[in-house]
Amino acid sequence: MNKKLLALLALLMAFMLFLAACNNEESATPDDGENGSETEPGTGGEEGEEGEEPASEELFPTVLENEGDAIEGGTLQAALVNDSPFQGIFSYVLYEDAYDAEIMAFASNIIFDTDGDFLLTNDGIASLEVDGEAKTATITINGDYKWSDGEPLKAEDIIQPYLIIGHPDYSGVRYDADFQNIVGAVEYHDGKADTISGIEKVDDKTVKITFNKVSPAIYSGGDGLWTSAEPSHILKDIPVAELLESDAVRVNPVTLGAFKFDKIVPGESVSLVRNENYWKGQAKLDGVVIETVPSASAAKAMETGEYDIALSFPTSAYENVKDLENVTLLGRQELYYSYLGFKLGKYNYDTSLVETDVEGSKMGDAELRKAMGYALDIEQVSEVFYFGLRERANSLIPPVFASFHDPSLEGYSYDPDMANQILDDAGYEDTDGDGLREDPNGEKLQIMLAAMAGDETQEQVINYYLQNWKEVGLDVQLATGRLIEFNTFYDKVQADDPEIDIFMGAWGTGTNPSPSGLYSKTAVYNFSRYSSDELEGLLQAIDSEEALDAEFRAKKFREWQEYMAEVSAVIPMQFRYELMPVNDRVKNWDYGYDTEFDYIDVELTADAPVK
Amino acid sequence: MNNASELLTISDLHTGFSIKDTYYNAVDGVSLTLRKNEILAIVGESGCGKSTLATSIIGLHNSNKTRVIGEIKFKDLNLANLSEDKMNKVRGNDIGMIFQDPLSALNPLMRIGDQIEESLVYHTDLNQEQRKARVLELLAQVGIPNPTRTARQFPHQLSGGMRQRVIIAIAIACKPAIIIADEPTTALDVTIQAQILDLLIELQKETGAGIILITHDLGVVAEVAHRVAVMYAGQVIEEAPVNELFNNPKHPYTRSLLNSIPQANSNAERLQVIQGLVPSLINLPREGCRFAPRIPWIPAEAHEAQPALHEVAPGHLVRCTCWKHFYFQSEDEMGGIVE
Amino acid sequence: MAEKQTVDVEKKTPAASPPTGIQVIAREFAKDKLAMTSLLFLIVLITVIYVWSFLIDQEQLMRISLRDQMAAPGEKYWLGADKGGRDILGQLIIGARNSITIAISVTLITGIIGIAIGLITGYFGGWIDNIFMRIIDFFITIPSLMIIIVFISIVPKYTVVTFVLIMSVFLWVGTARLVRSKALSESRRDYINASKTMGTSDGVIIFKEMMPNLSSILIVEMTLNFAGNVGLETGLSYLGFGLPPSTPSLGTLVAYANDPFILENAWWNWLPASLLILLLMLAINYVGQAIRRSADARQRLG
Amino acid sequence: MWKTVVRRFLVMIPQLFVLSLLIFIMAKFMPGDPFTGLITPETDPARIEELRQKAGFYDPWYIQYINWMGNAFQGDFGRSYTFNQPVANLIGTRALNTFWLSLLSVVLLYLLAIPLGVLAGRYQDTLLDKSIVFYSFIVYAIPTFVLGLISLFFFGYELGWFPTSGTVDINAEAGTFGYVWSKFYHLLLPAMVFAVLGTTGVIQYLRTEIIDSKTMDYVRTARAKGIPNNKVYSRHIFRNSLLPIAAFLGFTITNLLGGSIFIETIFGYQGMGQLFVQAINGRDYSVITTLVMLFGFLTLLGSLLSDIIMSIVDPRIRID
Repeated sequence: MNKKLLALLALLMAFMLFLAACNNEESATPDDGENGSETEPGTGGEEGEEGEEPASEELFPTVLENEGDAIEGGTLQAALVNDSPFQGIFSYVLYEDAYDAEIMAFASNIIFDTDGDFLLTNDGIASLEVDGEAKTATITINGDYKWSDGEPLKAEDIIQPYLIIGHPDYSGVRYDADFQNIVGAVEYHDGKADTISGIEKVDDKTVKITFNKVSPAIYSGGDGLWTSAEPSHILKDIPVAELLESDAVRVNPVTLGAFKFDKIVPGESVSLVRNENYWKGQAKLDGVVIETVPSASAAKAMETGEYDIALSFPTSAYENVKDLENVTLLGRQELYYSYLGFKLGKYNYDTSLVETDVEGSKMGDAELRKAMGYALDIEQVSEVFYFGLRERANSLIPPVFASFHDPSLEGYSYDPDMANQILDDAGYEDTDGDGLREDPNGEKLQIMLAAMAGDETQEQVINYYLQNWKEVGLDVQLATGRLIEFNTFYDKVQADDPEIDIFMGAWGTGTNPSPSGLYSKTAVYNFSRYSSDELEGLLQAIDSEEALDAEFRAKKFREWQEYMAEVSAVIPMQFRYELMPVNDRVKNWDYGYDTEFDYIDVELTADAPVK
Repeated sequence: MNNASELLTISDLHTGFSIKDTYYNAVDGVSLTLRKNEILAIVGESGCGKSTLATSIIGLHNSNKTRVIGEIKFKDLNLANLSEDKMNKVRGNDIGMIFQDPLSALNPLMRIGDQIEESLVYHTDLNQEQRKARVLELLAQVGIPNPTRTARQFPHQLSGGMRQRVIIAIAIACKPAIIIADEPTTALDVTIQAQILDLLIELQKETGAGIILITHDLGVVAEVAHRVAVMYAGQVIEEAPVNELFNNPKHPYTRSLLNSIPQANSNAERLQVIQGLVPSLINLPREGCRFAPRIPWIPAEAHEAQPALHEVAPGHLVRCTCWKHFYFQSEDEMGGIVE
Repeated sequence: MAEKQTVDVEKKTPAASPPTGIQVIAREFAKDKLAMTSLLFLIVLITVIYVWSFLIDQEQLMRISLRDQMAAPGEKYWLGADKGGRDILGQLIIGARNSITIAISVTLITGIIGIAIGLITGYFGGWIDNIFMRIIDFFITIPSLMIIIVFISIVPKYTVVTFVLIMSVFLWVGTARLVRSKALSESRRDYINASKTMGTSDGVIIFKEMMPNLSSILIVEMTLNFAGNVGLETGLSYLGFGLPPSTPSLGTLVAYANDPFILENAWWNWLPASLLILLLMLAINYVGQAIRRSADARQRLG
Repeated sequence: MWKTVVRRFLVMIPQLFVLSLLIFIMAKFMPGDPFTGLITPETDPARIEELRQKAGFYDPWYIQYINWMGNAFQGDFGRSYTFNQPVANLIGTRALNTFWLSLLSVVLLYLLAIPLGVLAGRYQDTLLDKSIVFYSFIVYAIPTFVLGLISLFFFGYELGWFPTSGTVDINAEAGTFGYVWSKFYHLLLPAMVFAVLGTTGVIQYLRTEIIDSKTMDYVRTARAKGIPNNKVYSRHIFRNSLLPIAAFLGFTITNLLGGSIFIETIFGYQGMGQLFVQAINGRDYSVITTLVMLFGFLTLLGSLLSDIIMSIVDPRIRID
């Protein structure tokens, strides 16, 4: 036995040495981005900003500047961090997989540029002119541009996406209420018309689209407007039903972007080369190779210089890359917020209307809801579990939407005393001495929380929140006794399962911040089932024609945020950051939303990634 | 009987097994001689050490856990301390072995022919064709009706008797000087038993080999053996030519054994047999007569302190002196005896 | 050869006084220090785990304590703390209790079903064998890991009990098949035929005569099954189909290593559980070997 | 023998049928559906309802099953909603990948485990044996993903000996030797990890079998023939001990298919195991059902293969 123990110990030692060796390389040099960064360091202080000015500080640089001399050409090695293969549908009208979108970004077919609020501008391939009264939009191609196969970009290419999405054989989610806003779309979809009557080719470079209504959302690519082009010279001959499987989508898609597709190994890697026909000029890189990398090894891959950049890098691996000397971390806030929702009614699927019943709901007391918000120690969770890559959210609009976000909102901050105070004042007292509060009628109060299952961290975080509530005397239990797997969660929440009193969800907002899809009276996704006339009014105002005036819209957005904060049917919890580790041989990378950055500017300063 | 006819001489052989780091002798001071043209039978109850004796001779014991002390003289070799390589030259070649259970003694996955041929490969210079021919010849010799077909068959396709014939063919393949047959007929039907014994006798006459026949079946002994050694608890307690032994058994144990054979002509009187079992190896008495515990009604003075083999007639050896005082208990006296 | 000679010795022993199975086993253990040590280790370990786990307030243990996040082993926590600042040692004890309970239950349930069915089909053969073989064939067609995963995602209340039951439904098949093939060849042996002619009842033959002869393969199978069940539970945790978080298990602890950061930097989170699994397996194996040897010896008794 | 093979194939049909029914019903019982995952503020719930309707998710399950089966008989296993591809296309390439991975793993597994098992059995109770047994248990106790990650980090990233993800180099031209080599090279590390992890069972069984075989009478016969010890092992003990291993070959292969889930995820290797987990999470019914049936079919094939191998190796068993 002794010999065996020794052998075992030896094995352990060897193993730990190996691990130690892995760590030594990264022995703490405080990273200040030796490559220099746009944001001055130090502004993102960690203390004393609770709730005051959240979500506006930049924690990470978004731009990587590199003083080194660039080499001629070179190939950028990109890791696409994903535990499953990408779908490989390289078409903006057909794709559903976010990873496909990451790849397509290098070879984009997008025709409009956007500004910091993700609103369309006229600086891209095409410009947009909206006529609110006539309810039309006119899209004009700004010059003589070519597809990567040399074919000129023409009006038909702008129209092509509409013909695909509206087609009866189209099987994706994009044929939606927005799309039906285009005049003639429904007839075309139902096969009653051969074409969409509201879309009209004015000349070779101009397309005019007529809508049933026009709202400011059109500038976010809403209302049915489509923001990318499809190569009609190739796609028009392929039946829509066969499009998904066609080579034009999966094998050799044609693009308008800085790069074009060269080779594709389905699901695992893509090689892109410089697009000679790119309208802005020639990319300095020869090409880009993108490979799928499992999340568990993403950090290691960056550390060992296997890749130059990592797309969709998991923030949970932050600790493994934050001190790397060969890698600079770029970061930006995601279009995302997580929230705590209170069930305040039901959805009537027959009338397609939310039926709010505040009085009859267990969570009907706004004071109770507020107290629950103050009781959560989200700050600590963000700091400890998410390394500061998440932060307490103050509103239901991510700060990225600079013009719409309301930074003055206080939101909730961790304040158990305040929570206790509120509960005491509202009559929630512990009458039977079990350490838990009863409701004002003296009845036992047990609140059932539905939360999505996730990784280990998620489980611990939820546990911690339950603890937080218990500390202020609230008995919150997990509905079903455990975290709920994603599909089941949405099944139950959407079906207004009586077992659920409160739930923790999250939304990725996309670039259109209009909240009506999530909070309007008709919205199925209005999971808290809260609706009021005032809320409806605000939501309608945000998307009204008057709101084509940016300032009016911004004002209504703020009013809406304040209203939501006051009602507290939904309490914002966290905003989060996303990261992009970039190898130090990369030059001129910009990860910001609001930039002039273009892939053609990216250069490399060495033949191989720095190790 | 001169020296030249002696094939194998075993002198004072001790074979011990290691249990908890102590060696216990399963064969304890056996001396025997096997001569040419002779069938020497070794009889005894199970566990008396006769099989161990056989495996000791041919060296099929585990060298790690077994200790063999003494001399097994064969030609100029002492088989008791021969190296594995040298032993392999003797096994199968000079000494053939026949095992008890023909059902399991053949490799189920190999053709009969190949199994016989194997020993030829290692012990003869015959080329492949010659070996094949020899295999057929052997099969014919052991009385297998269709050698060519049988050679191609697998063991499970043969009957027990046929398999035993095959095993005998393997044993005699290299015309060994000695054949050790360890209970060769125990597992067979009575009719087949007789056939196999006949075959053995016939073969022995043909080849002039010495045969050590290990058995517990005194009927078999009476039929084929020339000389008999009776073993008890690791020792030879009586050794005599076959007629002498059957007609004039001396040792109480031998007498008891012989009494256990029902005689067709005897009256249906109760057989006088000594009760009890062979003592286990670990509990074996190391001093004095090992049979003493089973005949407690014989006074202790009758036994020798260091029982030795005494020649009581030419070629007739008996261990201890207790036989002189031995009588069978009457039925009344029996009963209270355990072991 | 060692085996054979020991056997020859044993063969003589019982001739004097046939010892009971337990005596043989006891002697086997007395002879084999490693097996003895392993047995003692197992007994002590399991006792300690079960007794200790009684003393642990599980709710208190599973409390998140952010101050202690990833605390390295030290005075406060002998084995450090996990991401939520929860004591690893406590989790290890509770986890070991849960895992051992699961593994033992599953091993026993599947073992009993598998051995019984395997022996019966192998012994009787004929139509009984045919029917059971079709059933077994069908179960073997089922990719059990996959169906288990599907099952887990259906079961509304997923607890240790449901987990044990789900696993048991599928895992008896391998044992049954193995035992059957062995029993089939065993049933053709002489001693079985002999017993049959002597009028021994089938039940006695199957369980008293045949089973001991198969024990060597059975013990290997059960040892591997036990470890395999721990492994399966670990694997399911890794894939996200493990036990609920409030139920720590060796599997969930080892699955901490799933996070590369923990794998590299916080060995105390997952290594102790891995080592415990290893030690358990080694000990069970050595004990199993000793039992196997004693069973083997009896086998030669006839 | 061919008659048996054909008969066995016929027997498979009802088995697969029952299996498909079982898994189909179970899959339908899982909460959620492929479209649940598409929910974002930007998706239109009405459109999702429409798609569900179109996909037939509101039909009674037996209608769905009959439709599915009907199409399956014509080689159409439905559409994967999460991958937006016909299931047949989707599984095709991955099945091949998993097949190669399993094949190489099995080969490596036996190359590694058989010598170790034989040595352990032959030199039973020696230091060598004890180390091998110890090794086999260590390997068994190490969770797949720990060994997988460590070897990936060490051999793949630190030493750079092996590719770290994918199944083939993007620059390899299909059809060339380089392409085949690249495929093989990508397989090697995962297959080795796989093989190492699988050794325990084979070593244990082989070792036990050899120890048991050593005491067999026919081995004693062989030794009594004066055959050198090595030959006794190679000709008599070894072959006979391999029988149970051969009997479990088919089983081993299908087990590997199941175990591929972990390895494929860690090494970013596109195969069926990985696909299965995704399909479960995405509630991709058609993929789940097809995969389970495919695995079932492969298992049946594996057990048939086992039987055929056994009948070749063991003359006592003849299937006809």
